[in-house]
Amino acid sequence: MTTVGNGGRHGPDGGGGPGSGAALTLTKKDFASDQEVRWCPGCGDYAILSTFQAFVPELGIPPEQMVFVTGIGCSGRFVYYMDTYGVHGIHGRAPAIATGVATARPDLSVWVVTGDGDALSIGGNHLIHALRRNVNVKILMFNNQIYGLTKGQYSPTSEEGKVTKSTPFGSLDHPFNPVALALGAEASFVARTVDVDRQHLTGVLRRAAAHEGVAFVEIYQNCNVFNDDAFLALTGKETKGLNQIRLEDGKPVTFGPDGARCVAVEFDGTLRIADTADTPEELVYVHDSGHPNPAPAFALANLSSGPTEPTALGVFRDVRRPVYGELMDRQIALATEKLGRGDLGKLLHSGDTWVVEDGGVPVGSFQS
Amino acid sequence: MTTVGNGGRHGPDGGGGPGSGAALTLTKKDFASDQEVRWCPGCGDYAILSTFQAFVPELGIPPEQMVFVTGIGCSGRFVYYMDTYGVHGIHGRAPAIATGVATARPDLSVWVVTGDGDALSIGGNHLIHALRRNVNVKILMFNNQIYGLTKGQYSPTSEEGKVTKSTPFGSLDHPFNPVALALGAEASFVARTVDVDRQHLTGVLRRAAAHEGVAFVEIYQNCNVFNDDAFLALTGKETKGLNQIRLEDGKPVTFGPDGARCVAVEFDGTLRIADTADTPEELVYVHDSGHPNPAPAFALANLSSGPTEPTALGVFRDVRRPVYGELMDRQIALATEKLGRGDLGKLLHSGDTWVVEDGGVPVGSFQS
Amino acid sequence: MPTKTVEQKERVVVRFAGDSGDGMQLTGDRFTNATAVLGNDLATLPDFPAEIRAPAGTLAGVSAFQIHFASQDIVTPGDAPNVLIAMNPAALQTNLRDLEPNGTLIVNEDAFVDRNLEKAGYSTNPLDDGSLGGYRVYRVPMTSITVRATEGMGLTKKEAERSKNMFALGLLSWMYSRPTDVTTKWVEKKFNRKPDILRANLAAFRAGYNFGETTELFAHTYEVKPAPALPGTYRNIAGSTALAWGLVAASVRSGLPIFYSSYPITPASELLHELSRHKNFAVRTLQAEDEIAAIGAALGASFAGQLGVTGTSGPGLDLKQETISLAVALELPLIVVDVQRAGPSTGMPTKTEAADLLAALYGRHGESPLPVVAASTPANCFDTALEAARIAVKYRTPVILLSDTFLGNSSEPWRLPDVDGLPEIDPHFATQVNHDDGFMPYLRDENLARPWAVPGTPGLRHRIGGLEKEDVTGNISYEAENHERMTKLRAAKVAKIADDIPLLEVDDETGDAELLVLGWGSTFGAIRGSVRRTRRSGRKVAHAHLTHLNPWPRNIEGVLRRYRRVLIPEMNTGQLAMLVRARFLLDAESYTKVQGQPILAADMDEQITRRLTS
Amino acid sequence: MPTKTVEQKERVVVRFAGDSGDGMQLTGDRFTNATAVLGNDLATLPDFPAEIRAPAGTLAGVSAFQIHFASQDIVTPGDAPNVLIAMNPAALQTNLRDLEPNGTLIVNEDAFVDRNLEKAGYSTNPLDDGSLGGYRVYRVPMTSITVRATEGMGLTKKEAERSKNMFALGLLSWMYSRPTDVTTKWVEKKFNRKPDILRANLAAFRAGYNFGETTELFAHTYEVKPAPALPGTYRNIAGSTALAWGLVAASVRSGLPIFYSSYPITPASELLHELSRHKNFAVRTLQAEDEIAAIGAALGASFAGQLGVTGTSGPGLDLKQETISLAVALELPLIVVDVQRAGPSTGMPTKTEAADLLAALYGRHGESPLPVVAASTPANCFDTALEAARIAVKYRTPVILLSDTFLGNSSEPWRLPDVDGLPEIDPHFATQVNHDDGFMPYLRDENLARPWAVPGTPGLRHRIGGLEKEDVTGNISYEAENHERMTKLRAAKVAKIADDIPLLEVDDETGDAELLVLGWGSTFGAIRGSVRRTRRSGRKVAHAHLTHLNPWPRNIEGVLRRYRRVLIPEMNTGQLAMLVRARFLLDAESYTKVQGQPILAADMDEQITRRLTS
Ligand SMILES: Cc1ncc(C[n+]2csc(CCOP(=O)(O)OP(=O)(O)O)c2C)c(N)n1
Ligand SMILES: Cc1ncc(C[n+]2csc(CCOP(=O)(O)OP(=O)(O)O)c2C)c(N)n1
Ligand code: SF4
Ligand code: SF4
Ligand SMILES: [Mg+2]
Ligand SMILES: [Mg+2]
Repeated sequence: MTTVGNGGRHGPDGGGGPGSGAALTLTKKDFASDQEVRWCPGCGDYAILSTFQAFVPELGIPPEQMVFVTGIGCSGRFVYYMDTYGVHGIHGRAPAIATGVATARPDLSVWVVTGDGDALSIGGNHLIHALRRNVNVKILMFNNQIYGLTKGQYSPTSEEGKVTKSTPFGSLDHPFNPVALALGAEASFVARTVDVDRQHLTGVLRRAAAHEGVAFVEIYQNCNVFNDDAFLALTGKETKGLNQIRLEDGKPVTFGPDGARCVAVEFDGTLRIADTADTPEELVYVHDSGHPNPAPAFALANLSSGPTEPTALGVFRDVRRPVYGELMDRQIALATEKLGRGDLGKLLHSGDTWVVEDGGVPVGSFQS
Repeated sequence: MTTVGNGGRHGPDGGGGPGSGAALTLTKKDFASDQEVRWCPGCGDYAILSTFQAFVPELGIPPEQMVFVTGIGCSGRFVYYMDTYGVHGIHGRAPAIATGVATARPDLSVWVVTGDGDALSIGGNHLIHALRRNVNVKILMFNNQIYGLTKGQYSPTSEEGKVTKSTPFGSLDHPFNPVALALGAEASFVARTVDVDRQHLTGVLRRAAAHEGVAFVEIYQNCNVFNDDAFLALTGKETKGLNQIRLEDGKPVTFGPDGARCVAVEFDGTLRIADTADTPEELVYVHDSGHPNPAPAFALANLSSGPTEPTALGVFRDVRRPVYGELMDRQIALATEKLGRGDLGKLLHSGDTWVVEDGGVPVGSFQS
Repeated sequence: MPTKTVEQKERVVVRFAGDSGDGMQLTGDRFTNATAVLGNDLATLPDFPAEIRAPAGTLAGVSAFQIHFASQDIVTPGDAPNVLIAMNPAALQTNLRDLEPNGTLIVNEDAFVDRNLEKAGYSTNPLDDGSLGGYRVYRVPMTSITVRATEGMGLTKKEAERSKNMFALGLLSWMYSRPTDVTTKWVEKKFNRKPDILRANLAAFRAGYNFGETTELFAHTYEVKPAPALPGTYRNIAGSTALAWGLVAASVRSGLPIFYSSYPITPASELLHELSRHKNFAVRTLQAEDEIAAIGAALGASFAGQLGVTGTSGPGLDLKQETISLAVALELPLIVVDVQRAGPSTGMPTKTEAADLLAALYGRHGESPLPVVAASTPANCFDTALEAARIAVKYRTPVILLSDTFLGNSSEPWRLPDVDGLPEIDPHFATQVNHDDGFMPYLRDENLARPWAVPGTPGLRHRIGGLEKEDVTGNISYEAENHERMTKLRAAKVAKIADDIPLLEVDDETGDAELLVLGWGSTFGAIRGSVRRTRRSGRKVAHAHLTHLNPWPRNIEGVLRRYRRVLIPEMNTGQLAMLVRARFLLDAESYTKVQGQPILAADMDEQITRRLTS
Repeated sequence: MPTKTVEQKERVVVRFAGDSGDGMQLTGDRFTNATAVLGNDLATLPDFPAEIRAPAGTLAGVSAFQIHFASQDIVTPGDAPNVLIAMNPAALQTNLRDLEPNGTLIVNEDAFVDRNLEKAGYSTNPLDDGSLGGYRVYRVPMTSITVRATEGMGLTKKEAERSKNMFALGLLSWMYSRPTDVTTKWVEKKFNRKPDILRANLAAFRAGYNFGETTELFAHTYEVKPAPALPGTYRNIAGSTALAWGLVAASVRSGLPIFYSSYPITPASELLHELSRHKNFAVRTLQAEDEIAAIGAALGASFAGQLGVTGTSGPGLDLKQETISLAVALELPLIVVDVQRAGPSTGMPTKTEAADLLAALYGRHGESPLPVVAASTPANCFDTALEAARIAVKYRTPVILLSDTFLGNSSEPWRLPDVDGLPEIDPHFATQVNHDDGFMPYLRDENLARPWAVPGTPGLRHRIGGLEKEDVTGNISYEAENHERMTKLRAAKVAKIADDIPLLEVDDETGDAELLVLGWGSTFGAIRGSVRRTRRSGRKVAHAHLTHLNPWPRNIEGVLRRYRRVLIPEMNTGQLAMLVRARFLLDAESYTKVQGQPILAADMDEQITRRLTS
């Protein structure tokens, strides 16, 4: 009926781009496309977009060096609002498409924006493989614990017993803990933050951007239409102080009013929430996102059973591992060094060949 | 060219089956089909099959109550050798098909046999979702760290740098740790064992069978053709004593000659291999597969970086969670109780209807 | 009070259009019920906005509902509306183009304020700038009258305003002489827990009705006489509900529990939503992790002895094809519902199309034949679902059932069938060894169907898979002739279903038609309506409609050859036409419309007229 | 030494058959090279066992290699072998049925012991029970002679026995007067690090040669004269290698790095294996987690400015369709190789078939047109890969390239092309804003292709996706007419490629043929061979072969209508035939063979003869 707008081109003013000079002074405007933003009024996606656009200039990456790849879902619209290169792919496949972009072109800054259904339901396999491969892609998963775009079915992160359009009698599935799943899939960078906390979100994005290799960032995002206030415990004025467990490297993890509560090391191999007063100082867990072993991060991810209880936020894990695209480039360089730059004529003539001379008679000897 | 045999029917002697009487005396023979076993001579799959067939009668389940679902791969042939009901599905989809079988029919004993490629590469998504849902399926993953059936490409569990047909210059991918992945995916039962250790394998199978809900069992399996001796450290006469870390519930985890080495609790949130002599007794990790928190199991899975080093074997985790198929049955029972057994006539007439009488004139009033 | 005259009408098309928040779907629904109870024949079509919740007053947020009602048998929701109710400028902007010339336009004058005009892209107010000259425009201050009518009921202004849709309903009810008690009763029941809202809604409804009666704006009311109808109990039903209920009916008539496993996708999600409400029919619904898992689980359930069903739309059909191919090899009952939408790729998810026919027939690697059926009207979705189940179970085969967005959303009155008269489906499970050498899972019956032996049955243990199977035994076989034999057997089994389906019926009253319109799917209404209409104006035209797209009814060739010309209208670029041409070397013509919109009766009028006058 | 006579032969088909451990593939390879150097034309076909490593001596473990060589242009690996070398009873059991009546059978007598006979299912020794009466049988104790010949070389008996294939090679080399130096040199090079093995192999080879020369068993040797050939450098090449190299060539000729992303599957894995060896051509190979990821990554690479390619076989094609549909919407270059195998479902993974044509053309939801090309001979795989790349890049479109198991495995001599003479492919990246209002990603050129602007290009930032796009701007659009326009534009772009491909050539020497055989894919050799042969015996038959399955060459209709009858042979149930019938309403006849085996020239002889005598 109507041209919904969105997508395609960027207008003539966005056209020039800042070029790729050394001393870039980029602003939020350089990254905002001319497309009208079309989420439901009040959706948490607005906050994330705005924070992202405000943050991204500091990276000093020219917008034409950036590629966004998104899947299908409300979150997938993100791509149309960033005035960079972008692919709005199909449902669940953004990590796969982005793997191609990032592996073909290690010079690009590649971002995936995805939803809890897109990333963890239909796209679960691509996600875990992108993580283990350590592809140089930053994956932002907007977790609203619901299917927004298809109007309100439960998602793989919805709590058990959830009543939705597809589960009028309550859902039966035990949800994923996305941070735990990512850690189980060998992710080298895993973080969690919330849509409305601009500062925390910015901090996490900054760390993710700086990380070499794959970064998985779970962003709790409020879907005010189909799953309003799912994260109230972490965002509500009164509750957030009680429930946000902020992870900061090198610091003992305490939280709550006056740091009255803490994360304690147990001798059974777990981390547990405890009263700081009752916990010997050496048993208060000191955060180290760079720990080579993913076990502490995993334990932090399992402190509670969901965002309605005290929940760890911040960078769980941030370790250096070889980056897939770079490895591939290196392999190509090495092979080229060893074998010489590919010569098609030589390739065709490699191995056993024979020559037929003008008379149509074979010369009868092989050239190998 | 030839009828390869296998598959289809079971012969007339297998025909009767043992019936489903109360006092079953089943033997290995009751579960062995008449099909010639066709793995490469020396393949670890033989040992697993033989151990399984020897073990399974003790469950007292009539063979016609058992269903095997397999994917594509050498491991997939397993289904043809068990004289039960069976589906040889397509590559990677066995957990999905088995989810249907087990959810439709909670009375059946449903087993999936899969390979490292089948389960973790193409089938990764179905695997992690079957695990989180806690579908009542026992998943045996034969991990030979290679693609056998397609003749030797690397798999998602192959070590980095692996030279195979598809990676003549060495693979670039960081492998999965299947136990860690399963734990990250909320599995309620996770275990690891080896093909050639009949007793250990039997013990793990017994625990898996007893577990209510999904069980994920990684079985290290030697592919003597394309990846021989990948697990020598754990199976070799001289080396296995040094490298097998046997997990036993309620016991401090020590291993090596005279238990000289142990698994120690660290204050940084990890478990670590240490010398028993240097480790205070209270810091020697005591195994508890029933721990509600998956963190200790995950830490055990990350003690080392692969089966060439000391590696934990046994049941990592075994906790009770509601079983998907049972939940669904219960929901049906509840709905039926509340709404009454579905009556099609009533359904069709529910809501707004109107009646047209013989003259073709509507009666003009709704029945709701 | 001036006396109003009553004018008789044969058919009317009314469209309610407003903001998503204006409750147009509900208004349409209620008007529909009042119309149904009056005995008019009718058909309806909602038009939802593509956005989840677009900002109020924007073009993207417009929601509309169209109803076509008549004193005669009708078959479509209508083409150009005769009456358009526009609750705001955006609704006017997006819907006006469809209104018939000189049609009736009723606007909520209160909403035509600057802010709304701007959002709708108007630089001047169309109510004032003369641009609506071609219509009969009625400006009604709906919001303010509603607010006044509900004063003193303890509502905030916003709450009060929200009842303006009931005002519109009241007005239209008056205008078309709809009974009021149906609506009144419904409001009372619906809001019995919220007395304030109840009172406000009733007041607004009455205000609208009375406004029509009292104001001098409207000179007359209309009456549309009841349509002749067969005696029976009727309800109004949408295609998606009918399809879901058809599956439930198949379960009841076969004794097989439905196992519906699906991944949400517009417009197929409705089936999951509807079926998940019927757990007391032992319907198992599983929201799978993706489409591949969804069909995998359904197939597993079929192996386990239930009726596996999976539903999706185009992109999901692509993903399911590999498993459908497995089902073809396993020869197990399975129903795959494809509610088609506009493609390729994500396309236009909320728009209709019928371009998956070739994918349904040929979208799998190898030779992988299966039966395909397509529903033709909302109520027919019920029958077609039953028919798909009958074929799937009897022939042990996956069946693809095609519906589309238009069919799924639109609705029509349905004379409720007698449950006991519905076809019975015998699952005919194997319980006995069928051969001297033991159980042979691929020993076929007279229909070429193989035995369905479910786990738990003693003596019939067997293994089946996707590798080629030896005829009869089901053992794996790489033998050349066996492969050819099995390939032919699979095809023959599907082809043989032609013996077991109704012959193709032709609507050709006089028997002397020159042009046959051959349709399939949701074009039924448009074709039937147009054929009848153009016939009345002398065109020699007939209509036949395919429910079975594979195999075709035995008499199809005879039917086609009886006519000088054959026209095949499709919401694709000519897929059925290609098949007909290939099979019969018959120069079937194609009329195609790929606009994400249904083919209209008017489109067909033009196609038919052009062909029969030129 | 008795003097042996030399007999001239025009063509010979030899098949080596033995246990997988017997080295038959290597033997065949070496014999092929010696044959090539002699100047015979040739074609070869290996036949691998389905099992990875079946127990020694079993039927499942038999491995065979067939070579057809001649003094004339030949086109297939041959039908019935004239000579069968059977290294053990299992090899005899599985291959004898193919040997021509009165054909030459050379057996390794030593292997015909009880245990082996039993494994092969013989209850009596066929060498003794008279069952081989219809053949010329030569019993040669290959194992024991080999062991004797290598005595004293420090080898274990087992090691020594392993050289018996070289004995067989030597014997056949003598028999068909093949040069020995080629083989000798190869052995020397291959085993230069293992002198023991080197010596043993040479000794066995010589023993075989001398055995032929000295024993009275064989009365004469054969000579097959060199075939006339165009001057140039030749090599023997298998279809899979040629296809991979064609992609490398496309990279070289376009300057676009190849990004080959694939998931292993028989028989397409060979492409991944081969391409992964050419990293020094900047070929990126990615073994993805599944087929969907594979094509996703390839498409991502294309967006990023490389030449994305993905390869698979039937089951994988099904899985890729949804992403192919996205590529159709994105209008990006992409090559999808489908090495077809026997289906449906897992089917017979090691057997050939060509039944994915309709899936390639129509296997996606919605209207999703794309070009399809098919290779016809092993060497032609090179050209077809280049052609696929040319079309993909020039028209910004996914292209499906069809090959099959038979093509991939068989090989033929290939006159190496001059690299500089290969078609150049200009990626023609967009670098400039193309419109006054900014960059328009869907503003088309004269070929209807859209600009390819790769990330990193300043000023051309844009976003594209799978939702329907507005013409020119690429913005999302749900507008009805736009959708129809875009649907037509996508189709028109593909259809227009017909202007840019060679006309269909007909092999019709005299121009008076009555029957045209229209083929596609790997049937080329069988058709061409048979048409020439049957023509020589007076049949009026012509041959045309389609490389471009979509769009077809412009002249196809004219070509088809020129003949009284058109026969379309296919390794499916008549897929191309259906398309031809639909398009031209032309009564094309179908010959189909769905046995997992190639169509043979003999099959074609029968089909042609039957049609031209009856
Ligand atoms: C193959 C396929 N299956 C299903 C869909 C329908 N679909 C689109 S988005 C979506 C889920 C969206 O949920 P989520 O990823 O959580 O995103 P949100 O809308 O909540 O941001 C689904 C099921 C589709 N577009 N394609
Ligand atoms: C859709 C699809 N893709 C690919 C294949 C080819 N394939 C068959 S088995 C297999 C991998 C087998 O590896 P694994 O699961 O480790 O089993 P193994 O053979 O090692 O036991 C592959 C890639 C297939 N059959 N189907
Ligand atoms: S449906 Fe939910 S997630 Fe989607 S735009 Fe609306 S509020 Fe946001
Ligand atoms: S290829 Fe490896 S895994 Fe497969 S049967 Fe042979 S030895 Fe076993
Ligand atoms: Mg979501
Ligand atoms: Mg494996």
